[in-house]
Amino acid sequence: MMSKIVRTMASLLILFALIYGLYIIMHGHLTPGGGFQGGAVFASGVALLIVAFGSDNVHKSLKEHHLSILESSGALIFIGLAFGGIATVFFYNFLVGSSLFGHIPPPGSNPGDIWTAGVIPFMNIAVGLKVLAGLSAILLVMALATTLMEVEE
Amino acid sequence: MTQGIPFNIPFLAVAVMIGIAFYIIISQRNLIKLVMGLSILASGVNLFLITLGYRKGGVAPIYTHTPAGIMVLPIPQALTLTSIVIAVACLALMLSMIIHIYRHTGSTDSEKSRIMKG
Amino acid sequence: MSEKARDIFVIATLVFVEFLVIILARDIYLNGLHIYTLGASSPNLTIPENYIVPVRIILEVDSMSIFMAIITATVSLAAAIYSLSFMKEETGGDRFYTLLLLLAAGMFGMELTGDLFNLFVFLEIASIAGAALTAFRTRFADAVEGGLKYIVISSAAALMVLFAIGILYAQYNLLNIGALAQVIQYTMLDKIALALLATAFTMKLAGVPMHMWAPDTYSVAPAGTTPMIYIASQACLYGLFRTCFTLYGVTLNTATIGWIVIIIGVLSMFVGVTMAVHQSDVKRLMAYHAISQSGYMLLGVGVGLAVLGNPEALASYGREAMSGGIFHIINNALYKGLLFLTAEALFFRLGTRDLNKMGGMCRNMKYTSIFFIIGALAISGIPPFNGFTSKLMIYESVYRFNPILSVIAMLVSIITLASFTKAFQAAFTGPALPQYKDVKEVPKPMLIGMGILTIIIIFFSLFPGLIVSSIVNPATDALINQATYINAVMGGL
Amino acid sequence: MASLAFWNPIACIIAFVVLVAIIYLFRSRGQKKYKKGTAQTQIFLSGEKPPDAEQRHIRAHNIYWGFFQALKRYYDPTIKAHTGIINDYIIWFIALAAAIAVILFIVGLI
Repeated sequence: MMSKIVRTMASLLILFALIYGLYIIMHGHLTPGGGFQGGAVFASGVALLIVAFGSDNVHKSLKEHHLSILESSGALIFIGLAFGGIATVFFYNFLVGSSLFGHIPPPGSNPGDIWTAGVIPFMNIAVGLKVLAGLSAILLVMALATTLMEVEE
Repeated sequence: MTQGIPFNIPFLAVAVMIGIAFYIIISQRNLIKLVMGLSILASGVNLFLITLGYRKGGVAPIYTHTPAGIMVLPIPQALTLTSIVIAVACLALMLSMIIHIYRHTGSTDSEKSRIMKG
Repeated sequence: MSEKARDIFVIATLVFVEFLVIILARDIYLNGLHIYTLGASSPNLTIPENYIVPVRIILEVDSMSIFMAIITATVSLAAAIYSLSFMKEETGGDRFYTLLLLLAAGMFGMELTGDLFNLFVFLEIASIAGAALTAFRTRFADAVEGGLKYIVISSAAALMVLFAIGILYAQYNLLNIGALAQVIQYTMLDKIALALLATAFTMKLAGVPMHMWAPDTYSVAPAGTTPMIYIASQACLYGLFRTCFTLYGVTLNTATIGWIVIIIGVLSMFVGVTMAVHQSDVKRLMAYHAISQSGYMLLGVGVGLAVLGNPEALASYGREAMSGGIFHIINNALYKGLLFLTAEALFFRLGTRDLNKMGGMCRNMKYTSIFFIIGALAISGIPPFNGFTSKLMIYESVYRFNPILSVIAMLVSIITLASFTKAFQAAFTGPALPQYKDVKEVPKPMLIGMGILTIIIIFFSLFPGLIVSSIVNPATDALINQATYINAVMGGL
Repeated sequence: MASLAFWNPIACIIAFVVLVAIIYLFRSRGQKKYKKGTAQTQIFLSGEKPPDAEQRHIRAHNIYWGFFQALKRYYDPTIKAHTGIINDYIIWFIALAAAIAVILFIVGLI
């Protein structure tokens, strides 16, 4: 655990880091970014927490098996969406034209309508879930493993 | 913005990075440094791919309020992103294995921690 | 309960995959190669408007790809069945089976894709899954060391593959193998890319002098997964052939690269087998044999590659040499997988891999010793087993190319027999040792896993002509006929 | 394939059957009075007590000793090259990649 200044700043900044990560995931089909980048930003927020508060304290509220469930559900949603279009072809964008994210924008420059791109926003969310859970779990487990080693010695 | 920079500078940087990476991998017996070398190697290759994606006068393919002009095909960027993801996975796996090796043998030296040979 | 459901799920998945592969294979042998475009309703949409290259991910399956996929599916199924009883004594079975299926997925992806970058991605998936499986028993220090060696060489090799792909993309703005093969020029940069691709794939398939990781990795991987990791390296052999034959084809100087492949093959055969005789660890011995047998494949296909630009020589002996090399892949996958499984059965019951500490196991493990004898006879090229048929094809055709190479190949076969005599004598024969009095035969799932491979070996031994004409020769022709592969994806462009 | 034209599965099966018949012939001529666990199964060594099983078994490292001794000049450097150090594996990789690139380049010049 680090000093009080670091902890206060971290607890303020964590909000922005997590919200920014979620924003990047949600707007992946409009702006640069997407599931992986947003998930990585989210996981960097978790890294900030681990650095500021120590892995033991973070581990009290963030357990690996919860993250593991989140990660698996992300993978399942992704593969399920890919199989959703199997009637035409694997990975087919079957939501185009429907009322759910199915709006087709005119070609060229446009103001960025979020109701577009069919299954791609859902795939971004699935990838984002998987990446944020996976990277956070890696960071947490590695931090825990190194502290355990210090205790053993 | 990039007009003043000769086009070959990034490729030189790629060559230097890959050279440094291989030098580290060959000469450093510390396993953590070895993994650092592999990480630099991955960065060098990623820089190479990203440099290939640059087209003079091209416009980034973002449709939100995009300026007029020819858009570039974002394949190299997609490749780089995939390669970064894979590099992260490899890095995590290698580091966790090194933690286990250190626990078993008490050393992170590739020569001292070696059990199998011949 | 949940563990039983998981086991059934894994086996059912692999059986289903085997079934799908066989249906696909039948279709390909009847109707020619298949193209599957991900995410587009029609394969023509691979090429966007006003743009002349295919940008989507395309799966392109020809006879060679499906040949490798049949091997992968069969060996994965046997390995998973074998692993069932092994996993009863380990924890973390969920992760083990996830990694096993991931490794199978990586291999299938490498073999079925028609896109260079996709090949890289699946290569890395297979490497990561393989390394994690190798280091699965983290309580052993050597297992973690083997896993680390595997992932380090894999990621170095894979990054060089990516670098080569980048070089090719820089020149032609293409990633599709068929589209690249149409325009490739064999410039200076292409030569560098070829050198990097060939070396990286050779490293992954454990060709001498880059074979040293193989014994370290194969000898420590847990039961059942050793054959799978070995098949992953055979998938890299497929990558090498695909690069040389389909991507570059006759544009490259086939005699030069063919001779390089032949020299690596002969070195692999000789160094692998001579090191194998010297080993006292039973799995290391078999790992060195795996290197040695890869040399036969490289030799056979290398001869075909060396005479690719010469249609007369190709028709008279080059094609048969290639068929021998490719037939050897499937034969070797079967008997090598069987031998790895028997070695792991010894380790499972005795708790040691050291041949110096074994003895008299014929008395305790009857079926395992029968399986071992069959595998050893097959790998040594004793007629009528399937190793003999493919080796005979290689000897005959290579003799007409260069007699010395053929003589070396026969010599290596003799030393192989010698080293398996040593292993059999040390582990299975001899008096009953008092410390192994209570050793029992391995459990049923392990025997079933070994039995599947044995039955296929005996089938292959009885009907080699049928196998060669039905699945090996189409694979050889698919490698030789580059134009078919290109036309399938590029159409009339 | 020309080399496999002579191959006949029936011949293999017949050979196997003949082999089994010969083995059966040998076995049928054996001692009928054999019983397990009696003195018949003990090792007879001129009336002396035979050595332990541990001593009787020829271990793996004793096999082909002369072969390794004769080829010492080949085996010593080869085993020495298998260092087991991960850095050396990458050195071989880079060396071979460079060698192949140089060979391809030189052949291209000729």
